[in-house]
Amino acid sequence: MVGNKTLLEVKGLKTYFPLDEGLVRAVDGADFEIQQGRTLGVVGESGCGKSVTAQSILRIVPPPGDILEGELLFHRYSKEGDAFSMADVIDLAKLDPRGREIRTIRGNEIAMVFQEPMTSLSPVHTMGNQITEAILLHQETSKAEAREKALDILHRVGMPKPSQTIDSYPFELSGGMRQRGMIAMALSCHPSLLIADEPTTALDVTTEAQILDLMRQLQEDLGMAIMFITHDLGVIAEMAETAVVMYLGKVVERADVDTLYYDARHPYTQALLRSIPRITEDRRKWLEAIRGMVPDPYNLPSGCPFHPRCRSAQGECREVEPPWVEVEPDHWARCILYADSTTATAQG
Amino acid sequence: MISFIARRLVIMIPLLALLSIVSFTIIQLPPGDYLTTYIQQLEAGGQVVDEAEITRLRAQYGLDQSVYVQYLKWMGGIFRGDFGRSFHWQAPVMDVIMDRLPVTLILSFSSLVVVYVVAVPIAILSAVYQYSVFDYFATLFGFIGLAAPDFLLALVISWLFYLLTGAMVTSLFSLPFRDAPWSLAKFVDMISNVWLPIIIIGMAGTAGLMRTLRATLLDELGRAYVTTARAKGLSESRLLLKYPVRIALNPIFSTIGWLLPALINGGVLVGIVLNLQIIGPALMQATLSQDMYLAGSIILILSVLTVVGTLISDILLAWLDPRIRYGEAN
Amino acid sequence: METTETPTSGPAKPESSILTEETGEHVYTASQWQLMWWQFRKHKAAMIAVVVLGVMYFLALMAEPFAVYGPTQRFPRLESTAPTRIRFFDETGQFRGPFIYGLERSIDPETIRVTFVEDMSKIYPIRFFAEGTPYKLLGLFPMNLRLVGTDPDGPPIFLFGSDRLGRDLYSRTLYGSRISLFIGFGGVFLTFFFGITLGGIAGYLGGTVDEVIMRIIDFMVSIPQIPLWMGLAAAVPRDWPVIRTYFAITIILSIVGWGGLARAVRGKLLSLREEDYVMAARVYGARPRRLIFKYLLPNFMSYLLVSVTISIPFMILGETALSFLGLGIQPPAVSWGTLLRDAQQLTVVAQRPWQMIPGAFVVVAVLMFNFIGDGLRDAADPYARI
Amino acid sequence: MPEQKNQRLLEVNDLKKYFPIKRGLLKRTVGHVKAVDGVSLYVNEGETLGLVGESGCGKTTSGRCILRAIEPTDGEILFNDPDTGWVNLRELEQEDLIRVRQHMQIIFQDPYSSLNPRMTLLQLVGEPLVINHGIRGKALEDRVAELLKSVGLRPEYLRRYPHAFSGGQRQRIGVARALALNPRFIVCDEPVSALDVSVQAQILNLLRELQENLDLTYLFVAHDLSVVRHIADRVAVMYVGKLVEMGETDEIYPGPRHPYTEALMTAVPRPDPRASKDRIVLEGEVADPANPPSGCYFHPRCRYAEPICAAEPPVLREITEGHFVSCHRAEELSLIGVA
Repeated sequence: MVGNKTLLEVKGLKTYFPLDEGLVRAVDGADFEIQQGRTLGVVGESGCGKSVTAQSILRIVPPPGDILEGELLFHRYSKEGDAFSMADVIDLAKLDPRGREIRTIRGNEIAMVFQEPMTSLSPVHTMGNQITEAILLHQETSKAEAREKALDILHRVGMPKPSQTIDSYPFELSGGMRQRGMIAMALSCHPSLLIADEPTTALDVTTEAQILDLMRQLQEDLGMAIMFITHDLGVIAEMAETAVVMYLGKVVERADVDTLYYDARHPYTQALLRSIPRITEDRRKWLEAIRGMVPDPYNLPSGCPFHPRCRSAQGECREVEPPWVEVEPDHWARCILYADSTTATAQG
Repeated sequence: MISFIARRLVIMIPLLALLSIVSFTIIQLPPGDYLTTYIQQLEAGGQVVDEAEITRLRAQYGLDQSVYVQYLKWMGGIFRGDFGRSFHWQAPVMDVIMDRLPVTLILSFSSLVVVYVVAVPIAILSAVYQYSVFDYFATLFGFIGLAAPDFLLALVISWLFYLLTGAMVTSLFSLPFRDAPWSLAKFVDMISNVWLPIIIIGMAGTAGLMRTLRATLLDELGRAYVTTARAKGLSESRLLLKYPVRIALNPIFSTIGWLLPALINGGVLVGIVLNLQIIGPALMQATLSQDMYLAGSIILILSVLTVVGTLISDILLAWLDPRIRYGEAN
Repeated sequence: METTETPTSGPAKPESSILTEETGEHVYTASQWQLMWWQFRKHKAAMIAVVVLGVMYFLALMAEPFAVYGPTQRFPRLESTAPTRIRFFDETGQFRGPFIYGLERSIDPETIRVTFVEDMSKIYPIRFFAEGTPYKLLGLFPMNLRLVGTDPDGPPIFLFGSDRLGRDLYSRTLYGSRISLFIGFGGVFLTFFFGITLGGIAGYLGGTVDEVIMRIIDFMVSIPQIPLWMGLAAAVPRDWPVIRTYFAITIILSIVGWGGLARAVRGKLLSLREEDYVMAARVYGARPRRLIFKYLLPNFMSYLLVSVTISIPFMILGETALSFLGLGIQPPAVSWGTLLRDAQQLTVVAQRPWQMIPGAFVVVAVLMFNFIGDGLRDAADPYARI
Repeated sequence: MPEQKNQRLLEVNDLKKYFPIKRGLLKRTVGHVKAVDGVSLYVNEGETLGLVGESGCGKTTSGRCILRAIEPTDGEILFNDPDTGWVNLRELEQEDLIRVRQHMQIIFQDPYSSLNPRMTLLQLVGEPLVINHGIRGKALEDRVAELLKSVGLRPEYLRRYPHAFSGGQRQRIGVARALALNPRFIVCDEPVSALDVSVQAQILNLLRELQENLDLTYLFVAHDLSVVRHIADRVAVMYVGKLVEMGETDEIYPGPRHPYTEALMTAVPRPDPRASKDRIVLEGEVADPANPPSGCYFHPRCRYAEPICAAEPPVLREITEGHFVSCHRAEELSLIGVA
């Protein structure tokens, strides 16, 4: 049963990197929810903090980065007959990143698929070895059983000739096959949440289509929720039900996908949608480019970080941190334009 | 893989022939021959040298023949298992070498073990706790180990040992055993003396290995596949050993073949300082006194070991790293 | 299953980069060498090493005024003297400025060993830049000022003790640093000449030439190094003048090194050749000569600089080892290696431990070069981390 | 040269680039990677030809071979030199090549590798002028400043090194350098693929603006079909070293005639949640260019394949005016495109 049950709530997440050169606020205010069995898209340009958000959830933020503030409420359900009932809620942000508790969640309840399947897989271990590792770690099975399970999941992800590829090394496989292997590895313990960090960015468009199809299919079969991180607005439109847009560490807008693409409120989302070339569009139409460039992470603009590039910027934007406003039911934006909105709340 | 090894073996044949010529040439480089050196020594000692005697010796050793003939005769002998006679020791070359081989091997092998046992754990800890006090000291130790010539280390350590205990390590054997034939008692005596040379020879190697391994490991620790493994829920220690350490160790294990010549040749300088009865100092002495068949044979054996060692390394590397294995196999 | 936890070792902390740390026009218009210098400056050990080596090379060049005696000056009846103790207070505890006591030679009737005892009744003050034996500064200017000295009638000052012929080890160490410290440059120069030329030709031309050069290098590498060295060094006639021996040793030292460098140069060239900006230059008409000198070599220099700093200590160690074995520099010329030759036997060292002091100079010099190499390696590619 | 070519600027016939595969110690050649395997195309003056395909299909190699930035194995590269008329680049000696190539330049994908980090902007952009025209001093500075202005960079940046600039700005420097010699023809090799979404549009607009103002002709190599649709007048599609389809953009996007083009077009995820999700998902993997299948290289993945496709390699033929397809069944199939 897939219902409107919250699986993960991210509230006011802040993950900072205190580097010698200064403090990098990689994630500086992220608020969103992931529903059980649904797909949340996270979209943004490089350096916007979307990957660090994912790493924060799994508590694998590379040092010296650390979560400073915020809650990551992970809801666990137990299955009774056909219905799920809430078992407990755990705040991932409070766990010891090296402790046993987070490790029983990693790879088991929350799994992750990375962008570059070549570098993200160990070059000197076979696919089978790397897949069974997670199974053996989280489930009480024998090695033979784990291998059976790995074969089964490889079959499920459409890996050609699984009984052969299970003993192959990653470099012997094509990019698409490696990514299938990566997905098999992530799904081997039937996680309730799959975080996919740009899983198709390194792939060619026809392979990307295969992988996107596969992920949709697997979601239908296995019922896991997906947090899909990408910079490609096209992929989000296809894969996600709801989406958040990030810019310089902040979630600037959150809505269901249809609303986001047809009724975006934040000037950045609007500008982004106007600036991308579309395959269906009339040739030779001029694009509306966003002026300027993404600022240096050590030297962020004051106030709203988007203000130097924003067409609707007002004097205040330079000083005032924009509020996180619910502009419509279930449609949030972080912009001063909506500050007087009656539903405004003061978060972040 | 088999064809790869076969090809390598075929190429080794002309290479070894060339190496034998080079070995022979190296010994011929110093002007004169063993007898001229010998005569000089005698004359320096005030002795009169009989011309006829010299001519006789020259003919006896075959030194009156041309270099090419000498080389061919020597090579011919080698194919029959005869490496020639040592002038200095007045014995077949093989006997001189075999006499020293056991000690040499024990010494080299144990110091190698010391190197690995010490360097690998230190490097791992040093990389994992990068910038810690431990890392700082390990790095300093590594730098000094690299900077100090091994003979100097040998001197300083044995001097300190002397200051502390009053005992002087000047040989692998206590006096009664120096010239005695091999026996259990002699072996036991050697064991009690051999540890200091082992530590000294090992220390120089430790520093180098530690620095390389630490650098590779730091590289590997930052790789994406480590994050992947962590995201699976592996504990840090298991993750560390299964992935980065395994991969960082590959190049090190695979170069074990290169150590083959070092097993024979290791510790020349330490050997001289500590007066060890191993092959290295014998080679040095043979080169200086132009004891040509002894020196030539040792150099030739070393060359062969180098070539064979390289081959073993390549095979090991292919065996340890599937990327290379399959790259060749296709 | 649980074992003790090791700390997280995620992606290494991004190395600090001056490009992000400092901003402003001076950074934007900074050339490669400036960027390298800014980065290098942050490596404390390397900066200390620069100062230490600077002092060492200065002392080597200026050995005469800083040495107390000439390199071969002997003090008969003062053989194997321990380092002289410099005192400031006399027996009564009264401050007298730096001075030394007189030296009394006596023979132990039992062991028949010569011992030296301080003669407390005679006090000789130490004078700085006192007149000593005459010399020519830098081989040009006749002078006779020495760093320290006593009155002509006083005993000699042996800061590091004297050797078995009664020569001052401190002065000899200073003179010896000339050969030991500078031999690196000659060797490195030759190594680089062969390495860059042959590696460059192989890498730039490619094809058959490349194949042939690479095979030669492969062969060179399979010749056992130490015997090759020993054989070559033994071939150098003992009676050659110092200068000629010096160059011979230099050549021998560089014979072993060039192959590795040539390989590295070739590899680096091959990868640089693939850079898009080199292709762009060819497309807009840059001819081979310009490509090599304006595009390839400059991008190569920092890399070469690192190689130089890490090959010099190799040369220093090589000279020391060869001379130690008696195969390198021959007496009466002095180098750290020949000085250490006197300390070859443990029995000697047990009596005159101060003979190991030149070894400390070797270690320090090599250590400092390694520190600089380390710092340069970090700074060599200031563009890598942008 | 034939008259109908008078509006053409470039014509490539049967271009081939084979990379030898060497194995073993003796480096024997055991086969060839046919990166470009008989590509024929033309570019008209003032237009943009988009060259698209997936990674490894040979599009970048083709672009570089056309400039002889890498040496082609075989084929004809005819260029209409404004000074001397048609020349075959393949037959030129070095000095002639350098002269002709002043009219042909290149912009790269990687904004980092494409700029020499040891040169200031003045040197970077000025080099082509120094080499070819010997311009120096104030004249050079003025000209470089002017070029920088034309790509939207401040002329005060002359003394800066590339490390002072972001990816998008670096790409502008690359464009300024390509423009220095007033070329007629520029190979744009994935010029926006390495850039962030919000910067992509700036560079695309800049390229179009320059084309209009300076009457430039582009060969635009890219894998992003949305970008190509936006910028190209005509498109050429490559698969495993061969051209499978070429024609007007407005014709090919809505009505592809080659099954591979169809799959490629429909596979692109569209930034529109309401868009139709009709798409052809290809089975299997791209063929290995060292060991391609028989007949039509695409046939093992093609859902319209018939026995002839495995037996005989199709030839590129003109099925309607200016529309070239290399498919046995081009006329009979009705394929989906993107409208």
